[in-house]
Amino acid sequence: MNQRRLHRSATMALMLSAAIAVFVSAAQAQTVLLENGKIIPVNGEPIEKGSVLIKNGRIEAVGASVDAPFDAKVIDCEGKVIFPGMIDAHTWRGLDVPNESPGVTPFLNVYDAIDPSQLFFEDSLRDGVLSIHVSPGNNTIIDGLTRVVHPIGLTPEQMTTAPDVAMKLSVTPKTGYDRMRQMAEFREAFRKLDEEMAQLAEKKYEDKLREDEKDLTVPPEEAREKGKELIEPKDIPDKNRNLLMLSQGKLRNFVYCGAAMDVPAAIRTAKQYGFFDQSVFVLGSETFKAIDALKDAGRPVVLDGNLVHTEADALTGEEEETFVPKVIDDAGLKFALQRQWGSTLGERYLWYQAARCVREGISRDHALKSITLWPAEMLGLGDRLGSLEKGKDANVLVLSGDPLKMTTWVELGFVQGEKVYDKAEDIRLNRLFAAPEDELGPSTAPVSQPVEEGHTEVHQGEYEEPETDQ
Amino acid sequence: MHKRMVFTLALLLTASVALAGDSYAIKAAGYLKPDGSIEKDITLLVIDGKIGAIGQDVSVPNGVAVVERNDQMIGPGLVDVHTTLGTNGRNFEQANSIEAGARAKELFDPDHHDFKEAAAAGITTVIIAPASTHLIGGRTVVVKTGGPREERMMGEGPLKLSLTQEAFNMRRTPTSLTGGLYNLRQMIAAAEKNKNDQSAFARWARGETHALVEVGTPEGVSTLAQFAEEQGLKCVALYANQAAERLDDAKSLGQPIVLGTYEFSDPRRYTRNPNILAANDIPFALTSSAPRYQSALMRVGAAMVMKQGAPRSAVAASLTTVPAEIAGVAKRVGSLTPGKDADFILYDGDPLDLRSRMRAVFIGGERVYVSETLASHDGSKEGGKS
Amino acid sequence: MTGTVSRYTQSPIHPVDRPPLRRWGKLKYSCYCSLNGRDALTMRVICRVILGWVLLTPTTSVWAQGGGITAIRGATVLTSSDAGTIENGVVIMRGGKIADVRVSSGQAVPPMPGLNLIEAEGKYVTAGLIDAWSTLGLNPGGPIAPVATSRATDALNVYDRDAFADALRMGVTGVCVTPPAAGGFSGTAAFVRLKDLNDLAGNVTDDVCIVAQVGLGTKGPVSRLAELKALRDLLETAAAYRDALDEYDEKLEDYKKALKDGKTVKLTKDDDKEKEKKAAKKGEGRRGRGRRGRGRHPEHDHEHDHHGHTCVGIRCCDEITEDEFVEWLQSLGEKKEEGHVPGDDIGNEHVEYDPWADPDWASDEPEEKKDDAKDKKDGDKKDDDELKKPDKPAYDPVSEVLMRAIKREIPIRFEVHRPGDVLHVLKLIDTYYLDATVVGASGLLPVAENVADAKVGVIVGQVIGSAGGNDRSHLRDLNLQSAAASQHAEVSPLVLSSGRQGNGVGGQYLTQNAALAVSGGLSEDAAIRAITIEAARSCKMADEIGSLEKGKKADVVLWSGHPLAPDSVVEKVFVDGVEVYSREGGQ
Amino acid sequence: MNSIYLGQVAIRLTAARAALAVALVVSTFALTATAQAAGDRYTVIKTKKAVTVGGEEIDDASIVIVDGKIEAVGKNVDYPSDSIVIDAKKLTAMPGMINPRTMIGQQLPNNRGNKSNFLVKDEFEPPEDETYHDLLKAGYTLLGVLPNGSGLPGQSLVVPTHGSKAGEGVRDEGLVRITFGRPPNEKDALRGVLKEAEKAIEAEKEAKEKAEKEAEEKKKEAASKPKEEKKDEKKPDDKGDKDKGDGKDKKPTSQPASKPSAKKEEKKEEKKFEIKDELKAPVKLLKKEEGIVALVEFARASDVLHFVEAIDGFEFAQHYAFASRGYDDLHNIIEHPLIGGADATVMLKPLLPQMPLTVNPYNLARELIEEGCTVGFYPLDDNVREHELMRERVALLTRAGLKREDALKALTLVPAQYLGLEKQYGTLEKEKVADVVLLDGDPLDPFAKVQMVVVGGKVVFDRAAEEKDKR
Repeated sequence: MNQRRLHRSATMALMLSAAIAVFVSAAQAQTVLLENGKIIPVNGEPIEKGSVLIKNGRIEAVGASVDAPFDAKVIDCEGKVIFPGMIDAHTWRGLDVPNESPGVTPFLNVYDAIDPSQLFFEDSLRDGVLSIHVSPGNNTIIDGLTRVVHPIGLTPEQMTTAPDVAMKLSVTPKTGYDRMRQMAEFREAFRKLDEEMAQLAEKKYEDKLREDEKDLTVPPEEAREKGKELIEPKDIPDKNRNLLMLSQGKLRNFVYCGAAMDVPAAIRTAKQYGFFDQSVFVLGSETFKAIDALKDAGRPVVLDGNLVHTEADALTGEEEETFVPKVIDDAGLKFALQRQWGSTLGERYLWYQAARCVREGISRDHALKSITLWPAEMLGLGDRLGSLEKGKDANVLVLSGDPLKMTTWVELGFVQGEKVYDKAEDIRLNRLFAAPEDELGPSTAPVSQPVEEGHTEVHQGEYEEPETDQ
Repeated sequence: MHKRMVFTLALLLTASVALAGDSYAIKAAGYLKPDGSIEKDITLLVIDGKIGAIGQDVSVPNGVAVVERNDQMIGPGLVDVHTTLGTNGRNFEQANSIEAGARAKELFDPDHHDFKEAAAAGITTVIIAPASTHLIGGRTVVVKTGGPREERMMGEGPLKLSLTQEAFNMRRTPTSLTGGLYNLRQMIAAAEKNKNDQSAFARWARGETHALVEVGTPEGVSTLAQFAEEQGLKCVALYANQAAERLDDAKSLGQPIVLGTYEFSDPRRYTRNPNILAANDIPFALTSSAPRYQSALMRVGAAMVMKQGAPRSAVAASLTTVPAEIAGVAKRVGSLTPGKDADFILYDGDPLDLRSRMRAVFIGGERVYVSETLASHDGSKEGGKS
Repeated sequence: MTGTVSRYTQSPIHPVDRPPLRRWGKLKYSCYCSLNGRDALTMRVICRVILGWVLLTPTTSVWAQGGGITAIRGATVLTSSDAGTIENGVVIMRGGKIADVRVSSGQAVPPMPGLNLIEAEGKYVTAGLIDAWSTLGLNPGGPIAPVATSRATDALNVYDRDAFADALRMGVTGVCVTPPAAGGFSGTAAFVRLKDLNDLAGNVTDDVCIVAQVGLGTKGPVSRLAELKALRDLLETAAAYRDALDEYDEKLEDYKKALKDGKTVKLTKDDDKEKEKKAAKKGEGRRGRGRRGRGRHPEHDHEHDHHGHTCVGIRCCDEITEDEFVEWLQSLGEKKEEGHVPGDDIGNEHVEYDPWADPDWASDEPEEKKDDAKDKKDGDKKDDDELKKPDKPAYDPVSEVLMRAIKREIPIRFEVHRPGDVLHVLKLIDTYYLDATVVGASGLLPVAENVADAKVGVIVGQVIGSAGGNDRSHLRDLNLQSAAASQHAEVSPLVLSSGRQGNGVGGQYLTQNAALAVSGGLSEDAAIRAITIEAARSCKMADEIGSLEKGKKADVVLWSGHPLAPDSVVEKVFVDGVEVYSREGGQ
Repeated sequence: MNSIYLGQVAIRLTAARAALAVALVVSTFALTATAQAAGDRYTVIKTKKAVTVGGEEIDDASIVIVDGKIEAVGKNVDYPSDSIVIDAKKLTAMPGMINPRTMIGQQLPNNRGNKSNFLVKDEFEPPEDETYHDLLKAGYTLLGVLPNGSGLPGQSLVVPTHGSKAGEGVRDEGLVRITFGRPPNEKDALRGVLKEAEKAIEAEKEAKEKAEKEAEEKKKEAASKPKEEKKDEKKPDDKGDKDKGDGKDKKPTSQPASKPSAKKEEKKEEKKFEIKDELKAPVKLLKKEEGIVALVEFARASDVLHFVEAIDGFEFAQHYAFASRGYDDLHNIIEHPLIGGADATVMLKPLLPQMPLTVNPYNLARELIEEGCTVGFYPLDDNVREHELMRERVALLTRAGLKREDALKALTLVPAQYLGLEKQYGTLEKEKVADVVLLDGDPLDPFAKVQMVVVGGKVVFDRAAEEKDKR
């Protein structure tokens, strides 16, 4: 009997991944009307009983009453809550190896490291996190480009919501480095970039002269200045392309500051090399001590999954606990919460982190925004994600209750208008909630019943139209 | 030129002391009283290695040589309650954790150069203790670091125990603090039954004498306090450098606390502890833990402690009277009182001031150390104070 | 603050004697008095009156500036300047500067707005103490691998306020934070003025000096010599680099002049290929230059310079560098057609290269220089008729830093302990004509006179340390002697400091160190100077701080007794004339 | 209000706290002042809501306490006018939580084999007051301290967390720990112990009979050693039994058969009889005496089967209490009569394990309960932090389908049952010991904090007062 159960659960897992494949490939976006639900649009007042119309992968309308086209599939959300998909503002989960061993690798892209088969994505889907900003890890100096993905799809391509969103940097020393060397590497990387670009400019200018069969008549500085305008995007070596964009302030960037003392360094570096206006600071739990510097900087921040910082007083040994988001919120900064991944506690859920913030005195509005709209804005996707508004991507959740309530589960999840999650079809949850005898049929069933049959019984009809487009 | 002067001066000095024979008097600028204050312009009369008299109006008997040291001050010899001088590491017993019968008396080499170093740092009386790697290390011994040979051994000191991590390892029992306490309880119960047992352990177990118990962590202080209260024991907490974090427990022990060894790298959290203990009327003693640390650190520690705000009286006591009390030799050493041994130090300034150099150290009236560079300073006044 | 919970609710210790620190949320910090125009005017009038009281002869320069006045009167002033000790003196601070230091008139002064008069009879006043060699507040956050391009500022934890507050509490107002020691050049030190513990970063002076270490720990003679050699090689490279740059600058000037005169550079289509060839040659050339570095492994010259260190004597090519990585990536696509095997250019050179087969490697520099010169001449002759663009020497970050020392733009410090090593270092200093100081110097005694002759300053670390057993055993007890020795040998200047502590502690025990040095034979005056003006001088800050002199920044400490006395405590600390610490409750 | 609402209470709470603090402090002072005299006086806690666990959840309930016991719980209950009133009208009351298996304060050496005569009581080293205080702060009022070791290492001690000193416990005997993690050794060992105990019972019986019937002369004769014989006889018998069947339905039938035969052969050997110390507990277990509980622990599900086999043929105490150490595979034997269905009390760590070889979580606690088990929870380790997290962990299990009432019971009543203290502890009901924990929210709201703990009418922890002290 034990074996039978075992076998079955293993097969179920397989089936689920198959199911995901099916959802992804069914690329035709439907027109769906979610009606009668309580709508929490995040950027506006909640609507007690309202409807959300999803069309062509976007939110067509949100309101108390919405005119729906005749062909819309209507889903009654009576007693349910309609909420935008939550956003994980920064994580290295989902990558097979989070960091390359050389510290300065601005030419890399997480695209090459995303592993769609990781359970992380499935769990994110189940927990309502519909956009995940996958970024290189913190053990780096200047790392590659990041990517916003949705947790559904078989390839990084299919999963992509927005490519090459930002660059990842870290001022906290990489393994084997100390702070001084970390910063020395920063300086050297940008100095080299400058030099190489200058040389390129000079060469371009000379090439131009050569083409026009002219002689060189200006000193090097002038040649460089004149050559600058001649540089075309294709001339820039791949190695420097991203770093150049960064230094020109054209690339969003996430800078990791593990300790308070790293914050001023991060701000200084960002300002010095011209990418400050696009910076988001990823903070360790101790960094709240640098709140003045952060406040002056006024840039959005991503908080550590561990929301409480505990420290013993050097003099008295007394332990002090500080609730970090409160300090950040009081300073008026926009922040995003992270999940404490790997924990067996509630902190592994985004909604729980937000609920905790509310409990510690942060306004509900801010707490909700910190898991939806603010991270979207940080990622430059404020016009696409993070709230229920007309024209935004239809990343929508239907929840069984209030998003900050302990017993709430995600019932339905839509990514770009497609239904990608249905709790009723979530095999793992079905198994979790099933009565002991349910999941295998009545326990009195004869032992000789073939295992495979049991499967078809359970799953028949769940995924009826596996239309594959590809 | 210079060298010749050194020679002459050195000759003069030795001559003067030699002249004194068994009795001599020293006129000095002042001396450090047990309460930490300084009485000025005094005469110290030494008779047969003991202090005959000390004070402003001491009449020097005829025939007794008088040495003029009007630019110098006298301080009592320092007493260090926890050293392993001259043991050459022989105080480790690998097999057993409980060595109640061990006697430190038997394990040190009285001619070891460690003693000279200690004497040069002004430490005239020390307790030599078994290592801290035993639950019960055995009985300590109190010795002088120099002086007349026959008088060096002052007798046996308190029992030494250790409740630190070091005392327990997996290769022998007890392997843990709890096991250790369990064993102790049993041994104490046995000792209480047998009133005739006069061993050091039995006497401590019955609450008749005190013992040195090494604790280390603040938790250790609490554990010790509870245990002492439960069993009615007298325990001097050793190396309880954070005792101030367990003030109530430290108080309930009813014994002085031993602190050490302070260095210039210690964070303030440790060095401000004596200050708090003093404010709460808990006496404390400082130790140098020589030879693991330099003997000279004893005075440095005292200065650091004073800089953190500990009162002079407590700091003075922590180097002299309190450790003498712990060692059980308060009747003989620890202060410059008539009748006590003539263990004293000549300083060129306030004995508690780090700027003052030790000019000479005397034990039992005998000079055991004289500052090497003394002459050059006497010669050119540049090194002195303004 | 929400969520602030103590686990030890009944802790007996209350931090009463802490300097004012900002605890999160509330601001409790003294600031400059800021005055608007009208107030300033009235102020000026008042000041004039007050000064009349305080001084016998008011100096115009004193009240020419705005701002309030703080005067400490009646104390013994240890000026650390030529004025020496002033009994019953008065120190007047105004506008962040010391307005005057003189003997007090002793006249009574009525209370006046804007005047902060501190009666300090029986007390002492000194300039703010300076810890010239310290690791206070340093948090490298990883295994220490400093390189010449490191900067101590980058590892300075400005939020370690408790540590800085402790130093301030002991009268320290300036700390020279040096990069941790690891042998070789370990970067540049920073100077922090403890002006505002909530804005330490705003009071940091960077690049105070370059720091190097020789023969730390229990290294054997061979590795110590290797270390010294490495230092010398790097300096040599830097010198060559400087020469190359100078040469380039010269050529560039000529080139520009020629262009101005109407000459032009002819560009041909073939230039491209030629350039490539040149580049290849250049690579070789670079290696060739490396050879000049007397015994440097030719392989380990420039490839790794972007890592900030040059690997002398240590083979570290196992690590694939970013450049190699990129080159390899690109080679996958491009070079294949040319029959290039991926990875060809990464490891093969090591295999092919045989240092013993290379006769140039061990040869002396002058010969090579001659060869080079010849080459150049030949080259010049050939291209005489045609104008050529000069080639800029490849950037070398390490040499960029060391070049500044060679040009005497920035002082350099050698931490060295053994007498033999000291002599070696003195020679090095002499050879490259460096503005140098010897640091640590625990074994100075036998060579004190040599140091004195070399006119090299000495910074002594901890005067006493823990005893044997650890790897700093050579520091034991020797500092005490060296302090005395330095004085006897009249080594000037002598600086006392807290030295390398490793755990971020430092500065707190500066006065006790000085007191011990006094007991070792240093005069009290010299000891005070060694932790004030001489310390400032060693950090090139003596123009601004370090002594109580008119016009200097008002870093002033008021002591309850003589600073070196065991029971004297700091009563007040002023930095830039602002009271940053006050001992509450008095005695 | 079945569900836990995480959001909105915070602000109201802080506002209320000031007022509350004053009220609490006043009442605390009043209490301490009159504590001695108040032996027979009434104490009344006025609450916003009482989660009684045993019965219903009562809004605006008052809890009346006399002599340390609960006199009444209800909305409108009468109490004398001079009663001490603890105003906790903003707080929710629940019974004190119980940690049934901890090593806090345990001092015994690592016992092996049958050391069931060892009592934790004798060596209990009370933890620091701080630890006690922090446990109270986490809502724990009772600890079941386990003896250290394997086999039958001794008997547990149950101590209250409000400052009990060495040796003081509410229960110090009769909680026999049995670990069962290495079947080959422990099976034999356990069987051996039980056999010896059985023999001892027989011998005792005989001795008694003899003493009653015959004169002292006969005692001298009786001396022989039939021990070995008996062992030889029994072993093959047992093995045969087990190899044949699953042991599902077998247990009841097999035992009476083998017993009588063994009895008769031993008859003659006794003289003056006294049961060995270490056999006393097993004997009591076999005699099913009142107040003896076997706290059996398993590492794997298969251990349960082996255990059944090991005790086959013996009549064991009627009350088993399981604490599963590994439990990841306990679902495998969920239908086993000893687990599901039986009156076994199973203690688990409040985690959501995954099906072996898969990543599918399953709610073991819920499934066991649905099979008819009684399930309780114990903290993951002895850290105070884990105690604080218990309510959160259990709340996460309720999210995964565990019923609220089961969850609450699992923290209070079931551990009490496990320790044989269900008559005194575990609910807020009449006659029970008045261990009342007052929270500023629902017990299963992970963000709710314990604000006050009242034991026997005395306030032993008061957060507001402490925070005020700090300032």
